[in-house]
Amino acid sequence: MKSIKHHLMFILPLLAILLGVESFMVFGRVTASYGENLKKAYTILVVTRKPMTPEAFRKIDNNIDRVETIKRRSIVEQIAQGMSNISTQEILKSLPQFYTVKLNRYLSNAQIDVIKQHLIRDPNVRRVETFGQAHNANYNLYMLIRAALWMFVGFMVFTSLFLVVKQMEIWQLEHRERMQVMEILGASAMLRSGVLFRIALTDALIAALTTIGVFAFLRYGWVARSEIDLLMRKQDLFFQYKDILILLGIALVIVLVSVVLVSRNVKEVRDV
Amino acid sequence: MKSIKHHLMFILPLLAILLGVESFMVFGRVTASYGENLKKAYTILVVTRKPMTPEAFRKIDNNIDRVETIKRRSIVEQIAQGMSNISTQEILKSLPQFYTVKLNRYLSNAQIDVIKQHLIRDPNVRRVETFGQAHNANYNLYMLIRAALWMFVGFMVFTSLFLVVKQMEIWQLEHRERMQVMEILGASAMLRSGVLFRIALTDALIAALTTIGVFAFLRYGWVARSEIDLLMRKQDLFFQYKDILILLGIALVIVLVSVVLVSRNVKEVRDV
Amino acid sequence: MPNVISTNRMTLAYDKGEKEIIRNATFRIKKGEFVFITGPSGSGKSTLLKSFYGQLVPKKGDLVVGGLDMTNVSKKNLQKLRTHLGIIFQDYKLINEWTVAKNIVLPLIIAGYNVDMQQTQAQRLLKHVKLEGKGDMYPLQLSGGEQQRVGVARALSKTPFLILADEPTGNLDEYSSNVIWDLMENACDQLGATVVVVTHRIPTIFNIPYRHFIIENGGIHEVH
Amino acid sequence: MPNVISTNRMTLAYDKGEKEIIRNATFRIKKGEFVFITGPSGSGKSTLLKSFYGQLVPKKGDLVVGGLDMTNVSKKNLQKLRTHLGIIFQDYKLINEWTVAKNIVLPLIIAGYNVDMQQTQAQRLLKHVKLEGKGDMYPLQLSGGEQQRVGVARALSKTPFLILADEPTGNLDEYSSNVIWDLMENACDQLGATVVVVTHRIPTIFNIPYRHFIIENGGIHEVH
Ligand SMILES: Nc1ncnc2c1ncn2[C@@H]1O[C@H](COP(=O)(O)OP(=O)(O)OP(=O)(O)O)[C@@H](O)[C@H]1O
Ligand SMILES: Nc1ncnc2c1ncn2[C@@H]1O[C@H](COP(=O)(O)OP(=O)(O)OP(=O)(O)O)[C@@H](O)[C@H]1O
Ligand SMILES: [Mg+2]
Ligand SMILES: [Mg+2]
Repeated sequence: MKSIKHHLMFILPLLAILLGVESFMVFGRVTASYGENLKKAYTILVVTRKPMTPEAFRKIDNNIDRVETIKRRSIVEQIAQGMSNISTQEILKSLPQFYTVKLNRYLSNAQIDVIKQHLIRDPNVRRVETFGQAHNANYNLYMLIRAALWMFVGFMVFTSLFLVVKQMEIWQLEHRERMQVMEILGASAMLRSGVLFRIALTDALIAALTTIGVFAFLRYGWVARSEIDLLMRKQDLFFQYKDILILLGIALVIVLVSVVLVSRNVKEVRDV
Repeated sequence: MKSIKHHLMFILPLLAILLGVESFMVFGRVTASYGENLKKAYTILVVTRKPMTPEAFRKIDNNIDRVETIKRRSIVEQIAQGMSNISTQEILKSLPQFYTVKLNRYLSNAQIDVIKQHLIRDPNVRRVETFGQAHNANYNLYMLIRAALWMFVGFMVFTSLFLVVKQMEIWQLEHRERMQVMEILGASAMLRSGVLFRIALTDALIAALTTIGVFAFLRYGWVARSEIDLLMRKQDLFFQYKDILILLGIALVIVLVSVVLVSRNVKEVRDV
Repeated sequence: MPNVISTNRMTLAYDKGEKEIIRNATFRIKKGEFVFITGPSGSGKSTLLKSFYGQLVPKKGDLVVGGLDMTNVSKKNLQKLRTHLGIIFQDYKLINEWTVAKNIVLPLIIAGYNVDMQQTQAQRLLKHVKLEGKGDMYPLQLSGGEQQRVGVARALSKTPFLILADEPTGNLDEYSSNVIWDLMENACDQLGATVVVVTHRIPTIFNIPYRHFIIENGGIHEVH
Repeated sequence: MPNVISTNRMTLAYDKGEKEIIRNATFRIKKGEFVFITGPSGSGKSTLLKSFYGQLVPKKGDLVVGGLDMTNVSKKNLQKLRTHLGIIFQDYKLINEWTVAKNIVLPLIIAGYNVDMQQTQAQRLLKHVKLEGKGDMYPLQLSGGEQQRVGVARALSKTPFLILADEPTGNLDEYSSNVIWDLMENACDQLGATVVVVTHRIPTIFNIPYRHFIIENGGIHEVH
């Protein structure tokens, strides 16, 4: 009973750390993938007097990626339908050229305004539409998510560090007497902290495996049934095999550092 | 020196908890405010044969909030400019009615589709445009933020709990001897844990004030200079006066519970 | 003289072992008496003292200490009783994070005496147990015998009505032992305290009358 | 016979205090000798033993124990030396979370003996110090004298070449004390160990020759 409690007391904080790490990785991947989507979805509408080539656009601003010509015929036909006495052809002739322009990076509103100015300065360009409102909201949200992510990381690092420090303090207090007695009777450092190493290693393994289990379940169970389409489309972001190595690695490093520090610290107390 | 270290060892985890709590509150407020913005910004475009009143729309679906008529004249004038032989009036007559419809809640794509179906079933409605693409991305992002928020809360609660438990374990180990001796010599529970109470209360105060300071700085310093317009517009979300009470309250509760538990636990060890 | 301690067919045992350490003990110790308790190692001398200060509740029989029925005493009363006892523990039970001086005046701290009185009393007691100048050291910086004397000084710091001493001279040389015995004699003779001392060696020179109990095989009998 | 311990003008002091506990001590202890050390409380007896097992490095002078120069010994050699010592501490230094039996065989655990040998040896030693049947208890469930005997048993468990005993009978009655003295005599006489014992009371009946050092005011002199 008491030994189970002891194990839990170390497994749970380790779990907290590892769950935090994995959450962070998942969250990072999802945000990155979302940023990619936003970039792809964003377009600037440009109206020009005469037809223009994509190269001509790119020369105006090098953030411009792809340029597509909007088929004007279908728009015009709709309008023409309602008016009996004009032909589609006639309207088409008087209409300017429409282009949708895609960017190669995800930019802030201010940066997009710069591009807009560049485009407008060209004498051939009649009008530039940047969908500022919608874009701005998206961009803000994106930045907010990233800010939250970093806040989360900061908090995680902070608390994790403390959990480890606390666990070390506890070990030190609990094992000080034993370690001092063993040292004075000639036990090697390895033997003195042997118990700690054993407890710590098994606990690290248990914590890492549990975390892996939780996220594997999230990926194959929860995400698949979740309502959030973005997540459903990006299941693979949720758990990747390389995460197993990262988590095991982190758990081991934490454990080894803790145990070594504890046994060194205890040793320094000379007068028992 | 040693006493400063001792204080820090309790102040820092408390700080972690309080920073977490405040971050959570701020994050929650910002998300809520963002959801509000999204709701306000989202519109459905409806094209009808004959003019319709807002009440008529609301009868079709009760998620509909406000309805605005789009001024068609300016659109038509632009087209007419390019065509010499038709008058604006003529086009206007043949054009249908355009309305932008606002919703009273922020809904998922599927839910919006239902509204669209409701609208289309009306014989007067010719066409309904829902801007699914852009909306879907926004909605997903919103849901993602909320999921992240809950993950964050979960992690925070988990680690905070552990930090407190760890601190209690440490106190118990450090003060067990002293408390047992004092009990056996007839000291009251209050006197035995008096030191702990004093340490804990000052530390709680320091931690709470630091957290308040950090967020007050964020609000008046960092946010004001940040690039994230959403945050700049919503500075007041970042730190509110009621937070001071909440943070102080949480710090005190944690501290009191810890100390009481420690002194109770130590007391239970009978045979010293 | 009234009884300070009186037992009636008292049996003592620890929770988990069924073994009865003390069986059916019946005796009385009157106010102002000096009692030596001897017996082999592990016979139950410390256990008997534990029952006197309420650390161990008798399994059977009666035990009254300072007018309190120890088989059924409230927490509050037990606390109050303990503040009037002077206990010297076999393992000293000093608080290692506190200075020697602070350890000595712990009973005064518990009783709420002011700092001035604490300091005066600390200096006086340090002199009594021949530890002048060691008040600012910590227990772990003292020798075994010095720690033991700190324990003695603490027990005497608030002129208790009942002194319970468990081997107070176990780690002391003859000179230091005699210093302690003098203090005990004085506490009993001059200050009127009742004194119960567990020891393996009754001092050869002892200047006041005393009683002598022997614990053996769970029984207590008095040597006359 | 070779020297097991030899000092030359050795001075001992603790880090922080400038006070020199032992000054300019020069003496030799040969293999197989039995040495009693006495002296007032706080005179430096435990401190002297600490220097023998490398817990305190001499401030000045030389100290050689078992062929090792203790003023300049490597960690590895010190560790090795300690596994061949049998130390009985004044405050026992038992591991309270371990059973009595496990405490007794700690030196065997450190030396890597197998569990069978540990158990056999534990039973044998428990019998020697009259603690049969208490192997599964924990130190805090024992009486003071019983704990002390556990400390003695631990020191004897790996037949050390040098036994350093700090008041091994301080908490024991006469009968138990004699049991311990017999064990010590036997270790020296039969097993050829060198024995250094700090005590406040040299046993009245002692069957083998011994030397007697007295520590007083920082000096060590031998009584002839
Ligand atoms: N906490 C405990 N739990 C169980 N048994 C205990 C406990 N404390 C003591 N005992 C047992 O009670 C018996 C008497 O112990 P006690 O400490 O009273 O002996 P003592 O007469 O004081 O001996 P000594 O002279 O060695 O101090 C011992 O056999 C011991 O094993
Ligand atoms: N860790 C320490 N730091 C500073 N001073 C110490 C320390 N340990 C012991 N001393 C001092 O050294 C002196 C000698 O202590 P030591 O323990 O050697 O005495 P001792 O002869 O064993 O006495 P006793 O018979 O009481 O055990 C004491 O005055 C003590 O205050
Ligand atoms: Mg005892
Ligand atoms: Mg000593």
